[in-house]
Amino acid sequence: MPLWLFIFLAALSIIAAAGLILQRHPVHSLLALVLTLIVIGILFIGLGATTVGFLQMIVYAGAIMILFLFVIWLLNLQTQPLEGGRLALKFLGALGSAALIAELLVFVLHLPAPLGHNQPVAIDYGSIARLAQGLFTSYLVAFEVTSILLLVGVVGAVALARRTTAEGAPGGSP
Amino acid sequence: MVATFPLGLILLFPALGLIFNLFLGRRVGRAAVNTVGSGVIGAAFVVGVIAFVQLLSMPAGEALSSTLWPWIEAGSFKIDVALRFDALTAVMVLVVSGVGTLIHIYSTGYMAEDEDYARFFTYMNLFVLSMLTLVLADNVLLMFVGWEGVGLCSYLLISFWYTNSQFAYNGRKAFIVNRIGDAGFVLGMLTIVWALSSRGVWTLNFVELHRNIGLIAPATATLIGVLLFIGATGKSAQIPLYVWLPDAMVGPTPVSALIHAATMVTAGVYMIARLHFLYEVTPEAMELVAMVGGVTCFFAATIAITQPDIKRVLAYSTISQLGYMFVAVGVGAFSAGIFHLMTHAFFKALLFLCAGSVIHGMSGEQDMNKMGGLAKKMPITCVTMWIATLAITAIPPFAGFFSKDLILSDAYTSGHWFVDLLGLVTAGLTGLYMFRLMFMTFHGISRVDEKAAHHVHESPRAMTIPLMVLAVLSVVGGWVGLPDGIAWGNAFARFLTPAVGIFKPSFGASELMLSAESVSTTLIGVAIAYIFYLRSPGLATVMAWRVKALYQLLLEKYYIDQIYDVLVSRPLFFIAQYVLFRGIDHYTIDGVVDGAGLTVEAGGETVRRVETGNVQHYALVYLLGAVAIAAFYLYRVLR
Amino acid sequence: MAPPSYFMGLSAILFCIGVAGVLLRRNIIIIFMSIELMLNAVNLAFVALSRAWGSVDGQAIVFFVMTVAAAEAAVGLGIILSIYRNRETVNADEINLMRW
Amino acid sequence: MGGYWLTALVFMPLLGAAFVTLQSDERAAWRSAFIFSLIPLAISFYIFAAFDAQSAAYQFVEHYDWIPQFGISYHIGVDGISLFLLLLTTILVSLSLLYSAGGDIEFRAREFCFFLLVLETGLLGALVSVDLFLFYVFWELMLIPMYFLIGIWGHGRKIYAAFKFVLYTMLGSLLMLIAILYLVLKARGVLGHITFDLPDLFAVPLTTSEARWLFAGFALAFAIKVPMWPVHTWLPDAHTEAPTAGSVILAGVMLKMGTYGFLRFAIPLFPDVAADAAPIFMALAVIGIVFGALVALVQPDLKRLVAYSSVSHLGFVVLGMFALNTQGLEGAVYQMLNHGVSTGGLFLLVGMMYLRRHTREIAEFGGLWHSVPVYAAIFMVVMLSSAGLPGLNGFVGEFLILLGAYLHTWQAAVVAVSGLILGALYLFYAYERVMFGPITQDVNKTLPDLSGREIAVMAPLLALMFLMGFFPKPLLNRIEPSVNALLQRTHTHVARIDSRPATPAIVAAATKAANLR
Amino acid sequence: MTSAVSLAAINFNWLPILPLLIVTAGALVVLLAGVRVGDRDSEGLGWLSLMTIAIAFASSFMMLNTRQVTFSGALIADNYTAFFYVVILLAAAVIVLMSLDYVAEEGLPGAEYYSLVLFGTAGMMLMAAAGDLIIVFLGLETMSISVYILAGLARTDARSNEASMKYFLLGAFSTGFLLYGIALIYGATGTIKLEAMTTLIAGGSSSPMLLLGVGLLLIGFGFKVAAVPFHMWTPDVYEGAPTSVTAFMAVGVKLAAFAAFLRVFLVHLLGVQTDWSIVLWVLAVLTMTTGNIVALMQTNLKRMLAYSAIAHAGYILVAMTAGNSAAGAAILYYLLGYAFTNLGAFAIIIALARRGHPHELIADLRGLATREPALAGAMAIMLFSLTGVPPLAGFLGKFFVFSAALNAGYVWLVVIAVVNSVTSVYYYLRPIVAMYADTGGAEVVRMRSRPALIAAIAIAVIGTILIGIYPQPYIAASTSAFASAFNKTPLATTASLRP
Repeated sequence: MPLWLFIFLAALSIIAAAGLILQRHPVHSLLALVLTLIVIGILFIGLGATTVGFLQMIVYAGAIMILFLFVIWLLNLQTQPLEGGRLALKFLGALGSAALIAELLVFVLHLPAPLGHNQPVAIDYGSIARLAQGLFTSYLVAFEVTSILLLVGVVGAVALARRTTAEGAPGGSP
Repeated sequence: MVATFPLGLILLFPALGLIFNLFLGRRVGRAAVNTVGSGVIGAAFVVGVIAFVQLLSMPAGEALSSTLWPWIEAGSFKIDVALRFDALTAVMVLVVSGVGTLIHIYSTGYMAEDEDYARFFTYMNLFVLSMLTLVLADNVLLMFVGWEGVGLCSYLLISFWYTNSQFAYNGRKAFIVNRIGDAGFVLGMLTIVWALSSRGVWTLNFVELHRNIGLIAPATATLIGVLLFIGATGKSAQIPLYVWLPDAMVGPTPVSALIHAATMVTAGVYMIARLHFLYEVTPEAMELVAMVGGVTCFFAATIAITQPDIKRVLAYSTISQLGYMFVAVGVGAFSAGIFHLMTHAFFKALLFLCAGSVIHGMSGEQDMNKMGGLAKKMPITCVTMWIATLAITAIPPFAGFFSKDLILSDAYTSGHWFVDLLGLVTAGLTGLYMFRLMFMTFHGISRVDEKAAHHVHESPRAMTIPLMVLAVLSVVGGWVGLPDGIAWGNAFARFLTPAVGIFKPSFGASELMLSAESVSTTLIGVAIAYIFYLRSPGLATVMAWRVKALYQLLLEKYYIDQIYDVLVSRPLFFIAQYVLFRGIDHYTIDGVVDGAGLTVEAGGETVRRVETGNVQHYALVYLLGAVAIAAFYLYRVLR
Repeated sequence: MAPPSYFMGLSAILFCIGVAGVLLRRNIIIIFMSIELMLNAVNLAFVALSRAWGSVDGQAIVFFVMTVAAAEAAVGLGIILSIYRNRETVNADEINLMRW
Repeated sequence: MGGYWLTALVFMPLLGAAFVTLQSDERAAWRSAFIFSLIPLAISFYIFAAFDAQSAAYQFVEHYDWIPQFGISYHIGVDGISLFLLLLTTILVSLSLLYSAGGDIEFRAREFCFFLLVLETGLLGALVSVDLFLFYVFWELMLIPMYFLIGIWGHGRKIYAAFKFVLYTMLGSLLMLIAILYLVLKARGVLGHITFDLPDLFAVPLTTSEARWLFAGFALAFAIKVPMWPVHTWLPDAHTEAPTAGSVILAGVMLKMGTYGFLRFAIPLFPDVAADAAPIFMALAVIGIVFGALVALVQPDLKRLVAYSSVSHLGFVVLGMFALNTQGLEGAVYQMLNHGVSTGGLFLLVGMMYLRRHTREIAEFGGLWHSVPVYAAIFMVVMLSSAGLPGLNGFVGEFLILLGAYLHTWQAAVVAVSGLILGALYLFYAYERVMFGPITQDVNKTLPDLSGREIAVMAPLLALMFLMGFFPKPLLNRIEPSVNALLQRTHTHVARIDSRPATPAIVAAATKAANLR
Repeated sequence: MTSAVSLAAINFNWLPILPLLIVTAGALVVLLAGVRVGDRDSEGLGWLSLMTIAIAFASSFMMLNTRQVTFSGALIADNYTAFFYVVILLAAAVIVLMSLDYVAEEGLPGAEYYSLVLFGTAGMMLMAAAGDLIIVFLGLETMSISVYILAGLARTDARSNEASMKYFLLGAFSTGFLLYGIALIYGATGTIKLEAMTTLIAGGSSSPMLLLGVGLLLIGFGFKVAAVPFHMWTPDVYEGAPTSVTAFMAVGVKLAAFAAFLRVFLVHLLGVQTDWSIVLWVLAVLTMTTGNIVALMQTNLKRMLAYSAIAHAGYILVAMTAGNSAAGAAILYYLLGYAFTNLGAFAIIIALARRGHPHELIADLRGLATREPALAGAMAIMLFSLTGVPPLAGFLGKFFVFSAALNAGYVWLVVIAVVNSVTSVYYYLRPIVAMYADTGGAEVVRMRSRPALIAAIAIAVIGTILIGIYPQPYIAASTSAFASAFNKTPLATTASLRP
């Protein structure tokens, strides 16, 4: 991906991310996050990880964020008053994050030699086939585990979110 | 060269009496206790006599001995429980058990009303047991057993009437003061072992010590002599540790007679005589002994002049007489010292018993200002006591004369001018205070208050018979040691010499002249006493007014007790309470300990506050930790 | 062509923005969103690195991270719901029954 | 001499403890506990009888692997130093049980017996352990029951006292654990195999600084247990608040663990350091002697007084130990026993009076002799034994210690002798205020004298006082070989005393004394 | 590049996954069975899961004394894995035992509860067996998410909600850091397979990126093992969660976290030891000290045990700092004892509780010794073991840990640790004082009626004592376990617990 495009996308994602933590209405924050995720998805594609990039946009920016939206509406959260107080926390928090940025940048901007520049890759790099091959050979166990993980997630969601009064059987399993 | 003899028997009898009275005394009743209590001592006396006879039948210098059982064994240091019976021991055993027997008999009368008689005889038997152990021991350590034992008994008997706090206090005072002396004694023993062990000899046995005395460096010997003498000053009430003896008089009078006059207090003298070989190699220590003895002798006599309490007078006179004995052993006249020890045992015991009889008759009154003219009321007591007085004031031919005279002449001929002078002056003072005592008690107008007066009475047989026996002894007791050249001369000295060595005068002098001056000084004292206390009793008080300060000083015993109190005991308690206990223990050490605990708790309390319950604070702390770690790695990378 | 380090830098920045969000916002949901942002930042790093190494491992990992994120989202939102039911609030400050 | 005698000795009380918990009612609990405490007593007497007085080696040895991977073995044995402490333990435990059953412990008797017996196992185990790890296990094991004894059946600030006791001791012993570990690891480097066996560890060469640190580690733990001045302040609290039986065991046996530890581990493991450090320890010891005695003098509480007297007495023991010569060491061992007997007796007597009057304030008493003569008489004897009166047990120990100390450093002995005076002072002072004088309070007029049970408890102790006073030889002879073996290790062995160059210091002092006329 | 992949390359192997499959299957069965079962009578589900665990337990022994890297490096089957499978399953079993009537009593949804316990267990086992960082990550997530939910299962209880919320948010937060660390390590080495990684960094030349990656990984694990300053969640979550879940966290989570932590750092990242041992030194000191001094002040038993758990993590970190094979074995042993002891302690807290009255305060223990001597005795034993009093498991654990650290020359670290354990005596004794020297306090449901709970406590007590007085086999086990991971050989040959 050309440098100017990267710079543009990077700027966009950063601004959007900033929006996430600066917006006062939760929905606005959410939208900002969605934007960030989409931009990141584009960056993935730019890096040749096509499949993952689209997954990012569909699954993440799509499905997961909608879940958030539902919850926000469910709780009927409105614009919150400007958050005052907690100066110590704010100050130290900002300071800490800034320090962390500084430190991380020092490390990641000087990558070891082999990572100096992107490797040339095969044409199907990032294709579903390549990804699937990886997932079903060297990441077989991991892949299976994720199924358990999702199951746990469902069970948890149901167990926690169902009406307190309702006793007995939990909701269905996949 | 020793022959064996069941010396254990001498100890066995008192021990049996002790056990009997201790466990059965309260059940079997008074008569049994009396008989057993005095009987066992008598038995011991008999055994002693048998041993004595056997000793006489043996060539001079030999001794009876018997080893009972091995006692302490640690490495090369070995001590047996063993007894030895030589001339010196013989004298002591006979005096102790003999006088002891008489006093026990006397006690049966004296304690007739006291319901605690069993305890009394238990203690008395225990005392005789310890005293005999002291004199029979063949090594210093076993001697120390008796040494402390008699101290204990004196404590028990002084505070015999324990319900009186004052008496209890005096008892403790006696024991503690003795302990101070004993500490010196212990150090003395340790020094002996130290000195000899470095030469490969491990012993505290008298004979062994005598044999190896040459191995001890003179300086060390001096140290030993001084340390042991400290023990003696405690036990035998010499300066500076005499203070307990006058207070000891609160015990029953037989106790004062037996323990605080006749036997126990002479232990110090015996010890030095026993270790004469040690003292002979250290003139410095001898010097010290003689000096202390002389000064004490004079010092105590001066106090005795003013005391109103009949027993206190006798107590100070005892201290004074003990001074004489130390003068004797101090100048090297060991046999003379022991000689005076013996005669003193007779007449001082007699004096006390008479005093006791007086007090008994006066139903407990001891203040001479409330007596007077008792002669006709209690004749036997009066007569016997006069004999004792003449004996102690060294009027020939009474017992005291020969012994005291010998001491003075030996002090003189050994070149101790000053000590001799003190002795002489004291002889005068002795005459003064003794005759004062007699006059105030038995003669002149009676100051006895009315209700006490009519039941003043002579004491019962059990008490008077011992008086008479002792009176006889007070007369003839001295004749075993006549000046050389007269009749059999000084048989006593000849008998003792192998045990305590012979006295070597540095120059000769006329016995007669010396005796003359001592007798004359005594008579001066007697005369003064006559004038002040018999012819014109008012004069004494007048004099007292004239030299009020001096009189007060003497009456208050030079304020020594008060001084000790301020200098020693008060600071001790203060330091213990406020510096050591409160200051160091409580505040400093525990302060640190508890303080540490509190600090930790405080720390916990503060750290705990970080846990605010707000999840974002937790995240913050997490972040800071991460930043710190990242920073550390950054540092490592950049370095 | 932008070198991997640029992407890494971007991911670092986004990550820290997410961290900042976690610390600065009171609303639990937004805090949670910020965490999602952190995860995505990491995803970016993975993709960039995998491209740099020319292997697919990174992509696979991103796939797994997404599933994890999904599961967490489900559970997390469930937790937030039940909290809201009990306490009528999603304000982090007000949820401090237990402390010290 | 094989057999499982020691194992039986050590674990029989534990068995008893288990058995006691099964008892239904309290009387049965007392009875069974007492009977079970008699078995080890019998065994210890058998061991005493079968003990070979000539040999310094461990006897009745048992040696099995326990944790072989770590070179830890179940290695137990008894020698002249531990022999009599075993006897003392078994005797005192039985007596404490006998006494406590007589009303001193009113509630939860079952647990009381349980903890007391567990404690006995801990004590006996620590005494017979030859393996350092095993020793440490038992050493810590005895903390717990004692903690409960103080915490449950104590008086006053019992919790504070119990905590102080445990924390103090734990600090010391855990640092000792480090020292042990370090030593063992060092040994592995030298011997090639790892072992906690004491005899093996003797062979480990250490640099001076290492040895110093390790010795310090051991010494601190033991010094706290002894307790030496200035780490003694847990003792008065623990003693005062503990129930009578607790105080008896604490004073009678547990404090000896400290001095025993010195003799068994600290000194033989680091002989050179011990020899160098001797002056320091002697100094601390004499400070303890004088300090303890003086503070005891001003205690208003009878039990606290006895507690401080322990500080003073244990000072003597330490003094003797670090004299590092036959006399001193034998005296020290002997004095351990004396202190166990006499102080144990004193605590029992104080407890008996507490049972009658529910106070220990000296001021509350006075003139007791009149109402309880037997009690007073027994108290007198015990007191004299504690004050070291010649003829009783105390004197033998104290004299040997003083002798040893004098031969090593005469100044130390000179100061320590003052302990004799002060010891008599605080004891007689207290006795005078309690027993003599007029009876000030009416309650004291009608106190019941000692019961048969109480006399039965005291009688054996009194007998011991006289026997040990008159016939110390059979004990000293059994102690001597082990002591000499110990001295062989501290390169300053017997020869050093028997032919020692005269110290110039003392001669100088002597001449000075000579010139004081 | 689209060649068919041979299963041989994957090295498909039943050994490590069989127990996993069993547990997971069991979880599903429980879940389905739960459809018919109401919350009040969930005990049957409990027995069901107990059976599952038993079978898995048995099957775990199959992989003893083999060493196979399976599923193309995803899972490793060796004694190490076996050891942790066994211990984790044991812990799970005890937790199920103590839950049986607790869950019913508290009205927790049984189906979810037991299935999640099993899922969580599966996650833990994954962490123990993990051969690459992704499995570590996924296992950790499976475990964590299950525990988030479990913590919040008492939906009506505000504290429970709060606990789960805090744990969840911070957990997710920390996941970010862990992932970032994995990313950087991947970047630095180009692989996430531990074996490959080892050989790659064996050169010792550690790039900055690797360093930071290791650092962040350390933070991630630090959070799970509750190392200061990443411990802040522990007290609140332990206090708020249902007690049985707290036990699950205190034991299971800790075991799993350390299983992965050790394998990753002490075995595979040993090449860069110098880079992390210093950090660990500091963390260890902070963790011990904070845990202990804050625990002094606690009045709530569960919270106090939380801080004690932190402190114990500190002791383990002491050994990790030493970083030699002896340390590894020592830690395994320590964890074994720790597991039993804490299980016992929490089981006893459960025994105290009755519906509506948690009885979690130290004050509630007052006079327990007179009401329930056996229970009090058990509690006392647990606390003494935690204190490190011989001859209990806790003591030997400490002993080995300290000796390992000493052996590596960390004398001062050990001294600090020792001073800490002295401090800990103070708060461990306070409940004992309450039980034995005080009176009053909470009434307890008669133990007779609760055999399962008694069994749980009995197992814990026996374990604590047995491991203490007859440690030999357990030492052998932990030694060979760690050795097999360390030397990558089937049997314990060279390395051993011996310092």
